[in-house]
Amino acid sequence: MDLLGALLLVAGAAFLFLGGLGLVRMPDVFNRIQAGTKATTLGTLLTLAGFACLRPDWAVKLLLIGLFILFTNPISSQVLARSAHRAGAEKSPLTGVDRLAEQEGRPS
Amino acid sequence: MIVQVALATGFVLILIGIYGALTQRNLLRMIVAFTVANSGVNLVIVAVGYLPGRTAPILDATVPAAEAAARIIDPVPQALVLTAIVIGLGVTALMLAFAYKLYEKRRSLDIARFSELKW
Amino acid sequence: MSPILTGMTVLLCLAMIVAALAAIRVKSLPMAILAGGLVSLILSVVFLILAAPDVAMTEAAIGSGLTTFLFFFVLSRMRGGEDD
Amino acid sequence: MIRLVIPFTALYAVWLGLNQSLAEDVLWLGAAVCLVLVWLFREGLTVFAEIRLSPRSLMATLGFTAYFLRELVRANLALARIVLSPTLPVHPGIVMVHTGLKSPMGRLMLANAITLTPGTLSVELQGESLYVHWVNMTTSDTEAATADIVAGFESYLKVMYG
Amino acid sequence: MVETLITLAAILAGAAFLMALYRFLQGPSSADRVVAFDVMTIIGITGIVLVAYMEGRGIYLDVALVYALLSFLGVIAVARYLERGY
Amino acid sequence: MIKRALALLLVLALGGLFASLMSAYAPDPELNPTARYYAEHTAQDLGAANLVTAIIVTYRGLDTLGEVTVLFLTAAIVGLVLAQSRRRIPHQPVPGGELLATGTRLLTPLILLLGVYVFVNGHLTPGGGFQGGAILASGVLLVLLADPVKPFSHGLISVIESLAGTLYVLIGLAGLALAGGFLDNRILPLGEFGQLFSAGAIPVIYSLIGLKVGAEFASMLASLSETEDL
Repeated sequence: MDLLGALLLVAGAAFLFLGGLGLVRMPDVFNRIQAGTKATTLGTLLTLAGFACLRPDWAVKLLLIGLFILFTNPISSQVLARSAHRAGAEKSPLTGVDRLAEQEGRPS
Repeated sequence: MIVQVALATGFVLILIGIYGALTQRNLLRMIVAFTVANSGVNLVIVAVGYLPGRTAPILDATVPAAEAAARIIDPVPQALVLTAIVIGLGVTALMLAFAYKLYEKRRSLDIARFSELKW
Repeated sequence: MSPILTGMTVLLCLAMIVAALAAIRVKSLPMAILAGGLVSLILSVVFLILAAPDVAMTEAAIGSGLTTFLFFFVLSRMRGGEDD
Repeated sequence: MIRLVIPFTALYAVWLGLNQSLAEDVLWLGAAVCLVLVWLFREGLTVFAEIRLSPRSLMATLGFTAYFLRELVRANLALARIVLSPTLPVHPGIVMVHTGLKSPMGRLMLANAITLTPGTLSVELQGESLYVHWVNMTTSDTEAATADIVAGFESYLKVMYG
Repeated sequence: MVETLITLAAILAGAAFLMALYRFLQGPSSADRVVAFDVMTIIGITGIVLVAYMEGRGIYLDVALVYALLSFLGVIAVARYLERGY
Repeated sequence: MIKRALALLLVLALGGLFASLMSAYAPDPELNPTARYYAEHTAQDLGAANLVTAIIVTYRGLDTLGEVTVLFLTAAIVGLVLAQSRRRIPHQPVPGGELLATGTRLLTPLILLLGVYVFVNGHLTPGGGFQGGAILASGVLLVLLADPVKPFSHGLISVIESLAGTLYVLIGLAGLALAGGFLDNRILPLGEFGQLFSAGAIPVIYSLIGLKVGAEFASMLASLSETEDL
């Protein structure tokens, strides 16, 4: 059980690391938000699961923390993406289409 | 080790905050520097109360009341800092309200424009 | 004291000093405010390492949302005056 | 009435989880606090009550959770492949997709699920159209993108929230 | 064995924290810095749970709860400022 | 330029002072007598598990009353300073979007519940009135962020605030009459150590402080949010 927990911890930390790496390497704001949100959410959930394996008596509180993260994290990144788009954040030149800007009648 | 690092960081934060508050010209930047110095002071006070190898002053199954005196750290600085943080927010709000009023009068946040009290 | 906690303390303290320097050096005012918020967020983890959970909780509750919001709110009321 | 019982139950469950105790005083105080909160937020809390209470909906909830967790892991593996490859193979774009969901909670769940699944991030939700940032855009056509991104979740959420 | 793995996990998370800090200092636009801020708060939650585990005190988890539920408020405050929401 | 050099000089002098303080500092191996007294006597005398709470609410209760008063004054002054800048023309900020609105409806009750949990359990777990009050105000802040033009209910906030303040002072006076002194928590039975209803009046007092602090921060937010755009 302890070993499983520790392995989950390492897996979670690896995803956190990938999130950080994505944050550094990705070309524009939206891609960075993608890397930041997904990797950190799964990474944190996995580390919480790992701690729950290491200390089973903490499981309920860790579950609550995980639930809160699962709800707050996507909402904050959605609000951030929307505001970045509205504030006219620079998009990487690779970007294909931007239907939202077309819809609002702004140059994409 | 931890205490020394935390103490040093607290002192450095105080110095950075004071330097910022003295050299900035923008009122809001001065207030930001003040909050940084405030954080530094709080960190120093908490670090002074820490004793190596001990744990938080909360009694439960892991720290029974009988052996509390040998296992916990000093709770008094924590009580001080706890209230200091809350008052700090109040003070920040007050400073911001005054900055807003000053901006309303002068349309500027530059400290050099407020020269009535200069001597 | 375990090496993990010591390492965490050193890392967080360094990050805090860097963020504090950014708070007084960075060009744009909103980012200076955000760096100030970052100082208090990291500070709350350091308080927890220093065995002060009450203080850590206060700092987390006040430093993360309320202080940052107050600054940004006042700033949004005076757009245009932020540059001088 | 049932619209207020469900939020009360949810809040009470969170309260018990926080306290981790079934002592009598915890139970009574929690009931009082949750009643006050439910009364204060009686309009906003209807989002808790939009889920349908039927065996079929329960099955869909389980299916949604399993599908969501699988997609979450897949999303991260795909992201890992992108981030770790030296050339950084991204072709991003913001596409429009359609959703037929009406209930606010269902739409929130859909947008959150899209944010956490492979290569997609919801940017804006206006009426029926949901704007999604896609890291590796394969099509800019609305219908095709809808089938690709939304359809998997929507079939479950339709049963759960209607 | 378990100790080693936990140390490894801590090092990985610390590296992620440093990279987010780099993006915070470097980030060309404001939104980039806010993303980095968000990521740092989430890694902070993991750090708090790690401290609780190392010290063996379950009550520290309350701090993580408050952190998880309130750290996103700061992000939303900045995001709404950027889009002129108040 | 001369100003900057002077500031640098002052910072260097302070830095030297701090460095000398640092170099002589060694952590005490033992608790000092005051802390030792608190550690040994709190559990039997007051029945509180969290010593910080015991110090704030009971041992140094009078200071806390003063501090809540300072906070009240701050909120009042913020309101007063900004009173002449009330908005006359309605302004039109960018709306928060549907997802944030739904998320707010979902999360605000949870944040308030967490705040209540934090201040009710102040004598058992980390937390208490000040933290709980800040969390309550954060719940209000989330509503404000999602919908900035929503009118604030000043009446409810000030009723909660004055009610909590009055009850706080009354409980303190009851301590003077029925137990050892002002704000003594032993006017209620101490109960079983570690239960929710224990430690005498500490949970009641801390809940009142929590409500008062939350109401004060909320009124600060309200008076700021009603100012005019400049």
